[in-house]
Amino acid sequence: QAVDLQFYFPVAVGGKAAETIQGLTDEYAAQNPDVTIDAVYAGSYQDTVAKAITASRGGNPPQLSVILSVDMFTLIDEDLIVPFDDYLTTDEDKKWVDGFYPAFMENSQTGGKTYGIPFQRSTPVLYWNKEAFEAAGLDPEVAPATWDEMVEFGKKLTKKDASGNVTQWGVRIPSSGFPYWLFQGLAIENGAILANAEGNKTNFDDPKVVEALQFLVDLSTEYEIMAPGIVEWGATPKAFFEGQTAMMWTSTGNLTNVRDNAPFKFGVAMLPEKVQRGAPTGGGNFYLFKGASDEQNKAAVKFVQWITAPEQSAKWTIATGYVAPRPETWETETMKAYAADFAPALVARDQLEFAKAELSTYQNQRVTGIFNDALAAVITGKKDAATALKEAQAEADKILAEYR
Amino acid sequence: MSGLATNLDRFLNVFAAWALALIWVLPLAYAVWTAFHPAAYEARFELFAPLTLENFVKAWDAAPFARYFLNTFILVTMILAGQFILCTLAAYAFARFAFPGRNILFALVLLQLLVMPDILMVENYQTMRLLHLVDTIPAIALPYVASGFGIFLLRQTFMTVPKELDEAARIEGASFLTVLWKVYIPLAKPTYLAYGLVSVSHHWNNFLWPLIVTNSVETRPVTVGLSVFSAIDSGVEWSVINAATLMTSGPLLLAFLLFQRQFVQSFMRAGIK
Amino acid sequence: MTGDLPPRTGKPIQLESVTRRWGETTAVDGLSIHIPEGSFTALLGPSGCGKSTTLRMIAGLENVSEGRVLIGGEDVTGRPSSKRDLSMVFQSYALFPHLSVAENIIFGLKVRRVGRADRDARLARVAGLLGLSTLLERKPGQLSGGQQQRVALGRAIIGEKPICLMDEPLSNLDAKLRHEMRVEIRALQQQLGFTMVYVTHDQVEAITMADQVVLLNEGRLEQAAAPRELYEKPASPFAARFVGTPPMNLFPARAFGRLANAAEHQLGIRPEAMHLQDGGPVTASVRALEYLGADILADCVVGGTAFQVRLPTTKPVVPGQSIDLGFESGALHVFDGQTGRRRDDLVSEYGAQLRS
Amino acid sequence: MTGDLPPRTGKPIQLESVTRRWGETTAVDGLSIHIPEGSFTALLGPSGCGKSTTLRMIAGLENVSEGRVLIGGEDVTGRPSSKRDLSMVFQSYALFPHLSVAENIIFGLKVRRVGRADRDARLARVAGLLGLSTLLERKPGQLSGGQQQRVALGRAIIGEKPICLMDEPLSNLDAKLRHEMRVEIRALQQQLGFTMVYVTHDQVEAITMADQVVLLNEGRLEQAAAPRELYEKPASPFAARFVGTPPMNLFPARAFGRLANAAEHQLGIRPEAMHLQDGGPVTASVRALEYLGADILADCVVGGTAFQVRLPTTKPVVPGQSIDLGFESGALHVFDGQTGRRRDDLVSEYGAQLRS
Amino acid sequence: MRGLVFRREWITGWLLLLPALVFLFAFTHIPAVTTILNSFFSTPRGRRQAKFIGLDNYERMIGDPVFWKVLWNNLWFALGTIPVSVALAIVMALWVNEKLLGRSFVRMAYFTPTVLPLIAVANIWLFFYTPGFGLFDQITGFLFGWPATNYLGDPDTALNAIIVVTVWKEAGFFMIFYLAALQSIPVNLKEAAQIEGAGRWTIFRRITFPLLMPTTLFVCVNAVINSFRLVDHIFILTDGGPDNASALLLFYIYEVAFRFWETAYGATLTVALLILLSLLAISQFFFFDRKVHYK
Ligand SMILES: Nc1ncnc2c1ncn2[C@@H]1O[C@H](COP(=O)(O)OP(=O)(O)OP(=O)(O)O)[C@@H](O)[C@H]1O
Ligand SMILES: Nc1ncnc2c1ncn2[C@@H]1O[C@H](COP(=O)(O)OP(=O)(O)OP(=O)(O)O)[C@@H](O)[C@H]1O
Ligand SMILES: [Mg+2]
Ligand SMILES: [Mg+2]
Repeated sequence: QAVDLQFYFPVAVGGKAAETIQGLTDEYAAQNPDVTIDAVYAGSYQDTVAKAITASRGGNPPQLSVILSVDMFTLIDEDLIVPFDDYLTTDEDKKWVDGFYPAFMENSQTGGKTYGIPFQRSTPVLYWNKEAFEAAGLDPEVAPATWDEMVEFGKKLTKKDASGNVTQWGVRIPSSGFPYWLFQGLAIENGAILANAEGNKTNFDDPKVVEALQFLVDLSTEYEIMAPGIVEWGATPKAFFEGQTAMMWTSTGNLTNVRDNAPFKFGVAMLPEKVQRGAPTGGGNFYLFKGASDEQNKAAVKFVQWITAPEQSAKWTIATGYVAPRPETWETETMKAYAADFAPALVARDQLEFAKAELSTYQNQRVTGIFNDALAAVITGKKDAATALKEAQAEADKILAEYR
Repeated sequence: MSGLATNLDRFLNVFAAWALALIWVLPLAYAVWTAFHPAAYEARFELFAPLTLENFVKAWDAAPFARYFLNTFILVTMILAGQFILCTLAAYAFARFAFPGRNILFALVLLQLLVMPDILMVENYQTMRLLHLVDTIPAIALPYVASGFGIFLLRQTFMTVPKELDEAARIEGASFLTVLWKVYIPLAKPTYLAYGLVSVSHHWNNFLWPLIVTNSVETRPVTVGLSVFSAIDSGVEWSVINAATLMTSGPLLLAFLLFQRQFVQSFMRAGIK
Repeated sequence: MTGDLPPRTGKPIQLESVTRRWGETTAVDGLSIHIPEGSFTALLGPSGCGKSTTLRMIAGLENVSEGRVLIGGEDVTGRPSSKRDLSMVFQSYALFPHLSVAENIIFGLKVRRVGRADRDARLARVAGLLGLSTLLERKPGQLSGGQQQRVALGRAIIGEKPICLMDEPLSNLDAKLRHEMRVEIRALQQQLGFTMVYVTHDQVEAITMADQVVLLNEGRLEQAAAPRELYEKPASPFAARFVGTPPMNLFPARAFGRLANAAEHQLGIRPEAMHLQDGGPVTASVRALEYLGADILADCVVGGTAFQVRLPTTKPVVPGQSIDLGFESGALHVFDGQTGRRRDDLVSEYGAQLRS
Repeated sequence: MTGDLPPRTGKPIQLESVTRRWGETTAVDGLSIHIPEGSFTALLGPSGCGKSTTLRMIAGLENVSEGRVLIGGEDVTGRPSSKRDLSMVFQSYALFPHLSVAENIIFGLKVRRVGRADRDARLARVAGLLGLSTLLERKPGQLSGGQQQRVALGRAIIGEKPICLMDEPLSNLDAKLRHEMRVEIRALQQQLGFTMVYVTHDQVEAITMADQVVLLNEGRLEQAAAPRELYEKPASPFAARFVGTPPMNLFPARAFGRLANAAEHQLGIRPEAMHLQDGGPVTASVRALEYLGADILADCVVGGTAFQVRLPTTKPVVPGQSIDLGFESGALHVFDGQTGRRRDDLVSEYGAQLRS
Repeated sequence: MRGLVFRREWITGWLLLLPALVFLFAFTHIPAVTTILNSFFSTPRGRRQAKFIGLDNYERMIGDPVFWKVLWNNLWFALGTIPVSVALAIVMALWVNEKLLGRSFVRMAYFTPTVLPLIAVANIWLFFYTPGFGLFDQITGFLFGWPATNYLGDPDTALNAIIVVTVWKEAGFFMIFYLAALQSIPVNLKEAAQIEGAGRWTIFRRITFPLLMPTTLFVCVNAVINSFRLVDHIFILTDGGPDNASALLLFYIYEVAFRFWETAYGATLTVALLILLSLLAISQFFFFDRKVHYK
């Protein structure tokens, strides 16, 4: 008798992803006649959480779902998920857990338990327009390695027309929707950690954070190398293609898009450093949902192990541009060939060494919401960095107090 | 003299109407532009930019759209039929019958206009599960079949139907349902058309509730397929999104082009002094 | 016109002190009338006197504020129109704008699921009768006023109901067509035997068609009588002046020199009842003349009271002329000065005095 | 009624072979008429003959398919109604349902920004004239049919425009009110001197009020003449039968024994032009009698042709009786058998032969 | 006797309403009551059950600066969208109801907002608003040489940018109902007014507009409600930012309920929204319904 599994997955990088997941599950089902997997496309990350929670409350939870890694605390708080540990009993299993990049696991474990298995994970990187660099008299093969270099390059790259209107900005760090993510890159580079591993304490008012935020604002106001105000995330690649900006910070999830559409030669680099290199991770993990039978859970874990195994993971990475979460994947022939053909793909992997957990706490969306608002207020010049962050910290404290 | 003034007046009107129309059609025009050109021309409007159908191919391949179209078609038909029947009956009651509690009940209907269905998603999901309807097309449809909007709209229309016509039909021995069927509904035809188009458009484009209450290809509407393109992690790819939008809205545009003439019917209200 | 149905006989209608009020307006005020089955009753009265309202109450379209309506002996006061089995021509026509002429006419037949063949046959007959045969496919909006009115008429007569109510059904037709229609309607009514209640402002219509004329005034019954009686024995000065064109001449009795000492009664003589008669009892001076085609209407004055006489064109008179007029003794009407009621007992007395 | 404005004189109206078609229907067909300024012209004709359409074309509400419309000498064919400076009573009233009676009546004054005081004064006068004074606050839906019609009338006359078009403005009024209104309208028209085009199906109205009667038939002009001429010298059998109630009797000349060899002409005599005359030229048998109040209408037959005679009630006849009838020689009309045109040249000849 | 008849009419009325009411109750009113009840409880989270906390949620709402901010935003939004979109809707309907050159095209143009899904359209507007290469900047840059403008990224313009999109959407939507309603105005009333010398504007003001009142009432009630309900495009265009400058009440409710999963507080905000809308819309209806001329 076959075990039925229902598996929700979001898509955040376009049509190919859905197809690939569907293909992979079909392949698995074909190989394992004792399991039927119903892979259900569940919209964006937001939609997926909504669907999962609604279904769970309606008494009809899925057995497995890919959801943002940062929602781990929320899901625990809602009592919707169970840790993987109960089903990872053998040594082999434990080794398997340790086989993921530690940066990704930071958002997947808490209280000594593993709640999430990294799957469609990403990290932000810096893209640069080699032709623009050349035109500005810079070495087209060298990306800025530090904040200062970024500013320096940026000044050279910022072009104005006769009437003083900027036609090309130096850099573009989008700040719409979820500004905390890219900002976190700056913060980490400045040596700050935004939240603790227990997810019940934030450090928004850390002077290093304030300093990082001030730098972000200065990019527009003082150095005038970035467009002022909130910079739209969705339009950023297009702005890059259109020559509106010579450098941009955005997710590795854009790699395929940029490769296909940039009408010029471009480079990909790690984010520049201040006191250290650094970047947040991002993206989604597998979660096991409550309410399933033991058999279902076991089958689900087996499926997760299969789909994150090197061969499958390689396919997935190549199709979507997500960073393969296990080093061993990069050792496969397929990945090697891919990397040889498209070197930029390796940058994200290499950056993982310096990457830190994405901001994640209990009541995560609310806390990051507060933080986002503070960032927006500072970026748009409505508040100064120190006050805004102090207020945000106070609010976050109020919310998180009950989880300590 | 006056002829000139009239002509100027007419000219200004036509001019303004067209100016507004051009602004209004801009998003659609942009969608068409991007959908038929390679992505590089998303923000560059050159007359001789190369044309391509690739965006449509890409969009069509991203999801089982054929099936989704069928589902959507079944869905909107179901909703529309339900709405027409339920709203017509209720609106008729409100417009032409006096009964105790009428105002309170009407207030309850108006209340439905205020309540956002999405807010009630969790409760409605539970109801659907109780009814064993999760992952079926009726589950998407049911919460919408009794529409406060429709009842309100039809009530307003029915109220303007001349009472004499109602009376004449009743004299001829027509029961109240016959009167409804033979007098009110035909006279409200433009309103039904308007409501039909609006309702179909709305449910054709509804997304969140269908996404949540259905799981399988056999039940999901086109919007679910469409949503694949509103990806967050990568930037907005206007050419593909717009191709997909045009593809999914195509039938609606077509339906509108077919029906729009019906909006203007000039027979109304002759035959009564 | 009966089709395959057996001819149905009409039903009597009885109004028992029926009243209809809107706020302060009383449109119909304690009206009691009896309309015998199979009779043709005309409702007559000045504009706004409550004719349509009465009809609508019989039809069940208007709530009755007080009183009862009986049809065929049954109290139908609260019964909906659709259950009263009658047909009606609305003063405003009330044609269905979305239906063609044919569909408008057969509306009721369709409602009652009369068979197609029967329906078509009846439609053809009615349309022929009303001169609508070539217009059957048109919508009401594409018809002239008179054509619309005929459609309304067609809709009412095709059903062959036991009761038929008509509210000024011929008002927009030309004289010729009107005459034809009158004859047809009357023939139909007599042939099928239905009860007809017919509102009209045209006295010729009322008088030539009706078995009974009900005269209303400000919502109250003025007189209900056979047409000839109404014309010959009006019950009140109002009835006397309302019926007959030009209206009956009313004189205060004292206007005549010979009656200088009479009581405060009113004397009435119809313009057509007077004729030139040398040495006749009434000597009047002509003021103005109105040409009517076959006759001349002369405005005259006697004892300070203006009145009219219809004279043949053959004997010309001129304004300013003094003429002597005579009348048959039966043509004199006397009304009580106080109550306004008819005083037939005084007629011969006054007649004699005048002639003396 | 003129208020503070100086009385304006009317404007002449000229239709030049005006045609109006809807698809296959031709409502008005090459109509040319001249309506002199300040005149009162009545449009007469059977139902559906194009009266309203003609009026609406003058008003600019209907497109002219062919031909020209001139008002005051200017070609206004393409000019919108609002620029034609005229007023109109619609056959369907077209009252604004959301406005009170008062607002309906003064609508045009408000549009033209007539001062408040003037407006109120005029309203009071018009309302008084039409008997609407107590109804000014009502909505049209709360009025009887005749009251609605009076409101429509009020709206048209209050403006004192140089041209006034009325489409059966009195059809829903009772005889008395109708008569009063006729007098008032005519007085107003003469006093203010505006040009009136008046559609009516009531011949008495047309004849008593109009300076000129335009008779239409199936969209074409049948005759345009002064009322008396129309009555006394109808140009065609159609005109002869259409004007006058009951219509003129038409006989094939050969119906009379004495004219057995005559050409195929038609002879016409009006029912009221015949009288009982022992040994008179026409011997007929009485078929039926219709009581009309002042007269009796006798259906008779001669030589296989049915006809009617109006007889006084004073000399009773009974059905079946044979009567001798006579007529004045001027009362005979002769129409050409082929063209239908009037043949006055033959009247004395036929008259003599009949009497011989 | 008469009582019996009245009762028959009552029963007919109720029976006609029954099917609709069953659905309304099942899928709106009963869940809505649950929502109201939820607002008196704490949000249940995992192992912690919901507990009755009385008016605590309401107190929290009163003290929540974001709530007040979005409320003000919403009022401003309502003021900015309702009059403009209703007025435009009428004008558009009048235009396409006339004999106008290329009427079919114009009508279709006005109809596009209804046909295109708001989410997709929001992406298009996103492009229009994009600084630099966006359509508006291209146009203003080309015509007037203006510098790039960050319409969506500036708290001072973000809400207005949203208002523009909403007006675009709403006017086209309401136009359809006006167009339908225009069909039921008898032509002869317009003719009568014309005869009286009334020009277009007077005819509109004194005849057409009053006779459109039933539809205007409908449209206005819906416009008020929509000004609190239309938030789909905000998710794409600004996501409520910057710093809640373009967040509306319902957007905030979505955030609280479906992002923060604070269902109880979300319910509280919903109750506030319902009360506000009832006051604005339902009372508006009952107040004006008596004044509208229907027939
Ligand atoms: N919209 C239309 N489409 C087609 N035919 C029409 C239309 N309007 C009027 N007609 C026809 O044109 C002819 C003339 O109509 P019109 O209204 O002028 O008649 P009328 O003389 O006023 O008649 P009545 O005395 O009955 O009012 C009629 O036969 C009518 O059926
Ligand atoms: N809805 C109403 N509200 C108030 N008064 C009304 C209403 N309907 C009719 N009336 C009044 O009731 C009276 C009688 O109206 P009704 O229609 O019965 O008159 P009518 O005799 O048919 O007159 P007409 O010959 O003019 O048609 C009129 O004075 C009218 O103004
Ligand atoms: Mg009446
Ligand atoms: Mg007419």
